[in-house]
Amino acid sequence: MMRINSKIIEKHGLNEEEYKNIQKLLNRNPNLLELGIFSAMWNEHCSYKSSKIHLKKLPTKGKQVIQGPGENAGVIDIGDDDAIVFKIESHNHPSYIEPYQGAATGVGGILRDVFTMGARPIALLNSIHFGSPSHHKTKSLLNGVVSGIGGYGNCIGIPTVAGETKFNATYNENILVNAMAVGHAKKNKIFYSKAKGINKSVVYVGSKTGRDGIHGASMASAEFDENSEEKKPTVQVGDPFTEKLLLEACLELMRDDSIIAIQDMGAAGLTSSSVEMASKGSLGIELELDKVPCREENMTPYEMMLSESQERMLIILEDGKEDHARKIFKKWDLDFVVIGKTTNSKNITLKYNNKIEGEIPIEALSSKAPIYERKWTKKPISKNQIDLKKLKKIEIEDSLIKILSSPNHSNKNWITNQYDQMVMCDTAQRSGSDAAIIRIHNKDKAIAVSVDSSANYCKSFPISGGKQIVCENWRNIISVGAKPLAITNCLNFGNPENSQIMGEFAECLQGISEACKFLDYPVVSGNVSFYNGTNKKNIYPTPVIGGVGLIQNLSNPINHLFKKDNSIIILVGKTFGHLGQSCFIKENYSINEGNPPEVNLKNERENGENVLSLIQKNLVLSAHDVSSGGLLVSLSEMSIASNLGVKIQKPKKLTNINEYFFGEDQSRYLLEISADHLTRVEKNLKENNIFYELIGKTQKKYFEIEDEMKLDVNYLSKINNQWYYNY
Amino acid sequence: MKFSVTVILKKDVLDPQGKVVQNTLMNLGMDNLKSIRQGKFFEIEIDEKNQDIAQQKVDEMCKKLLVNLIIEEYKISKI
Amino acid sequence: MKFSVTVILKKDVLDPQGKVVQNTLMNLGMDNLKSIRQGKFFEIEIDEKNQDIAQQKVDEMCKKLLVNLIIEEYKISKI
Amino acid sequence: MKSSVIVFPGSNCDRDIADALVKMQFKNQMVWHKETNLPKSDLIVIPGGFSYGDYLRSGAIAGKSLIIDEVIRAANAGCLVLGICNGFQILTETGLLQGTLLRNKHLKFINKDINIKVMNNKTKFTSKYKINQILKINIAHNEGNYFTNSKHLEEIKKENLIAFQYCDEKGNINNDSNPNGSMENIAGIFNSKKNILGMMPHPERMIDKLISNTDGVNLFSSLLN
Ligand SMILES: Nc1ncnc2c1ncn2[C@@H]1O[C@H](COP(=O)(O)OP(=O)(O)O)[C@@H](O)[C@H]1O
Ligand SMILES: [Mg+2]
Repeated sequence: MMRINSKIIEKHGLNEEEYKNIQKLLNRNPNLLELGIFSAMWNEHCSYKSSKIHLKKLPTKGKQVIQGPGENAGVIDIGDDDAIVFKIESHNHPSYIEPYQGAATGVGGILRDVFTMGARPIALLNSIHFGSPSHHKTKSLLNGVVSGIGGYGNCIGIPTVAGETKFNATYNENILVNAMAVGHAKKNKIFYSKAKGINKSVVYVGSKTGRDGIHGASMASAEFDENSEEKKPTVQVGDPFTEKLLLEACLELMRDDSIIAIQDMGAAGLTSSSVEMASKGSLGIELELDKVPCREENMTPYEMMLSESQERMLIILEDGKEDHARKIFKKWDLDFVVIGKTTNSKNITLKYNNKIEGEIPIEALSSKAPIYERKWTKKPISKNQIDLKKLKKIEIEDSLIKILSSPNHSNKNWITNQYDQMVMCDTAQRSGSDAAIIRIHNKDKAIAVSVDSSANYCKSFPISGGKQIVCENWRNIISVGAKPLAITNCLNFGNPENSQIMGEFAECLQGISEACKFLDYPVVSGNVSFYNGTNKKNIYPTPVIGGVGLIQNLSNPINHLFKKDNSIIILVGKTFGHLGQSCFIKENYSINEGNPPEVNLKNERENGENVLSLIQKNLVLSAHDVSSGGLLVSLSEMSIASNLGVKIQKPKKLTNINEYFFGEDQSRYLLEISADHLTRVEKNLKENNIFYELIGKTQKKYFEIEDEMKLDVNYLSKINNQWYYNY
Repeated sequence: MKFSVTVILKKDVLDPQGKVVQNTLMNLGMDNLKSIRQGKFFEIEIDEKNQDIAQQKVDEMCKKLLVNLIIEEYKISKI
Repeated sequence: MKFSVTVILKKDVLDPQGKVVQNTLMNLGMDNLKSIRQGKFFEIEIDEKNQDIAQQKVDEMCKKLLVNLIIEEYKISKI
Repeated sequence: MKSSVIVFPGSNCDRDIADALVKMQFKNQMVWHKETNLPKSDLIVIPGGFSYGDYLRSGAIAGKSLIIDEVIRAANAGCLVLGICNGFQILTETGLLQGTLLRNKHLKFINKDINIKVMNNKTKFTSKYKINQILKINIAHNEGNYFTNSKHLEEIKKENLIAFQYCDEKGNINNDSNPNGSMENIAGIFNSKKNILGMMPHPERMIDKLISNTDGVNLFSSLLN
């Protein structure tokens, strides 16, 4: 047997102290298989060792919450017997290596998290961040990721309905690919991963196990195993067709009461799935590895336990249900093998050819895994104030065109046209609006979904940034007439061992937490991705928020398309003209300093609730939140989408017109109101002390600011649509 | 000068295509089929008299576009 | 016994893939590229000692499934 | 009117089409691909999706499934058969319809609402539409680029077997209004007896105003006639 030395330990991503800890927990030296298992369970991805203490601060409870963080996905109540199951997850590093497969398997993985819980997936979303468009890798990464996301979702037949796509040089060496899945389940038919009972069959279903994604670990074995060819980690390839079979087979088995616990094999495959189920049930588990269906010859227990082959699940069955379950998986042409049983030993016991190859107390891998309170530093408030007078003057029209034609603000149709958005026939609002709307099948109600992030804001002042993304997400949900219910979050950060990065993490979380608490918008699931970046160059902190809201009655879905000319345009919320970290400043002057806009949570809540109530009373023709780019960009998005123009008055009081039209003050909405509803709308807003302005009217053909600019909407549209085609 | 290029997934990389095709052929009664792997094939004609240079050009095309070196391997032959 | 099968679109069938690949390669500066056609490649292993029978089996696979005879043509070689 | 929807393991528009049929008052049944008996039906629908992952050629493997022999038999006996998207691809693989569907000209999956023109309304599938009526219908495919040999093309033109052609909002049929490179902008064709229709656009996605529009409704109501 191979001896464990410091080199092997290091290759397994464990430090000396952690190794000593392992020896103590085992009361002996681990063998290579055991070391591999520790390395998988104790790494950041599975153990959350750097983030755990901070994550505890997030609000996770609420009337609407059925299951918060800790399971495969979060579950919320949407009334009647319906529940929504959702989660977001990152697949950043694999996507940088192989964009198509990395993104595809990211989608596959998050889908499994959702259907493991008994939900039929009904929508997919994604948040993708790339380096500067001029970076030599960006174009092929972009194309690969987009077709990978589409390739998987289209084939399995779940609509990809919303997302965000951003470009920033901070991601040159480390792109972000976050995928979110949303499913629908019956409230009393949710499945969990907690094992119960002794001597129950542990069943392996799905694809066969290959040598996919066995990381640093296998390199170690290559070096020390003299008769082995060099074994590099193998890229995981997604197989959406098999996932479709697995999805249908699992949902079929879930119709009755055969399943005690179920867990998908995600990162650290068989290891984490078996340990997690046992750990939650305070049980032991015994696996006979010779029974694991393998794709390659001569796979070792080590490889089987650490393989990250896709499209696999582990199920613990009630007594006597094996044949019934086997029949279902056979119908769908999937492997089904009883590979072990639950025990009362509280150990994970791994046998191969009747010999025990490894045995570890479950506790050592779960509750006794390391937790770190890493050092972190606060981010100071920037003292730099932007003085517009000192900057080169720029025409408002030129700024608008510059922003609308920029990669970040250009229309993303060329992406969303590659995603099947309509399959399942419940997509009432496709990509392009603030949030997508998905009807609950055969019902009148619907959910709204959106993902959002603002890395620039989070970088410059993480607390404000954290608050802002939650609020922006909440606004997007409200803008389509839905009541925001809960969020999931994907926390993409740099190296947590760096105290500044850890500070960004802690402070972003503080902001997220404050906003979620104030808005009663709890976090029900999420994912942390650290170590994004290379050679001491970390990415901007990029937490991504995925929100879900409820539309009780979908008789009159609303979006950001102007509906007719001559309606009144109302701007809800106060405009101060905050340009720090704005798109205006970045696109025109490439200035990176300055603070992001601050959010007043009280205004946020009141403005949002009032807008929602106006929408619910059918007083609003169209709605759009004001976000990146400010008022003028939001207005032009409404115009472009509907091919209707506007006539806007210049601000009466504010000193600088650029501040007024491009400022990124928060908590604002644009509403299109029919003239005959105006009195009612104004009365409603006044009664509730909501600040608003009447800023102009819709008109045919021209996008116009009185005495300042007048452009043909077709021209704006062309400007907004051309970036990718010229790229 | 004409070349053929065959591209195939590296060993150990999952081949979902080959898998489905293999099952189907088995179901169609081809029971002595041991294994089938699916890949890509290119027939390339190039305006270049010197075989070395031509082959080098083809190799460049493979590396730049035709082959995904992370998961595939390829073979060039003159035809 | 191992065979390779190459499948390619017949000459008179539009080859959208080949066309895009060709344009892309041209844009990448491969200007002496005269033509490129993309097809499929299969590596088939079969449990059969007699080469004639084996080859016949492979041919049957092609006709039954691997090749769409209306638009594609194929070639089998022993490897 | 009795309909059967054939379900392959990777079909993913099977539920959508079944819902549409039921909504339109068909008596519908789902038929699993491993069945060898087809229930008596007036209409057989092969739905969209990725029947077997479609890694080899779209529809190739489905064309070899057990139930397909029954579908062919029924079709030859005059039963109405509708293939949508992947269903169209499967029909060409089985030979029930001629020609084939190649990769889209830009090699990208396309999902969007496009316009098609009704080219023949004297069939059981299209009688409720007006001739030259322009419909807005969703497409979602990777391989919808219809190709056939010139002899067959002449034939379908002469015999009026082109069901739909891609066009723009005003009805112009040209390169700009061709989303995938199909010959003659063909979006759907009939067999010579006109009891089989294969089409790339998804009529089942266009039967509900809340979700899209109702341009697909008349295809189903034509069939009910
Ligand atoms: N990768 C993507 N996948 C799906 N939809 C996307 C993607 N990128 C952008 N979109 C869509 O484009 C629209 C504009 O995005 P964005 O500007 O981020 O919206 P917002 O500011 O309202 O959050 C949204 O409807 C979004 O869903
Ligand atoms: Mg928005």
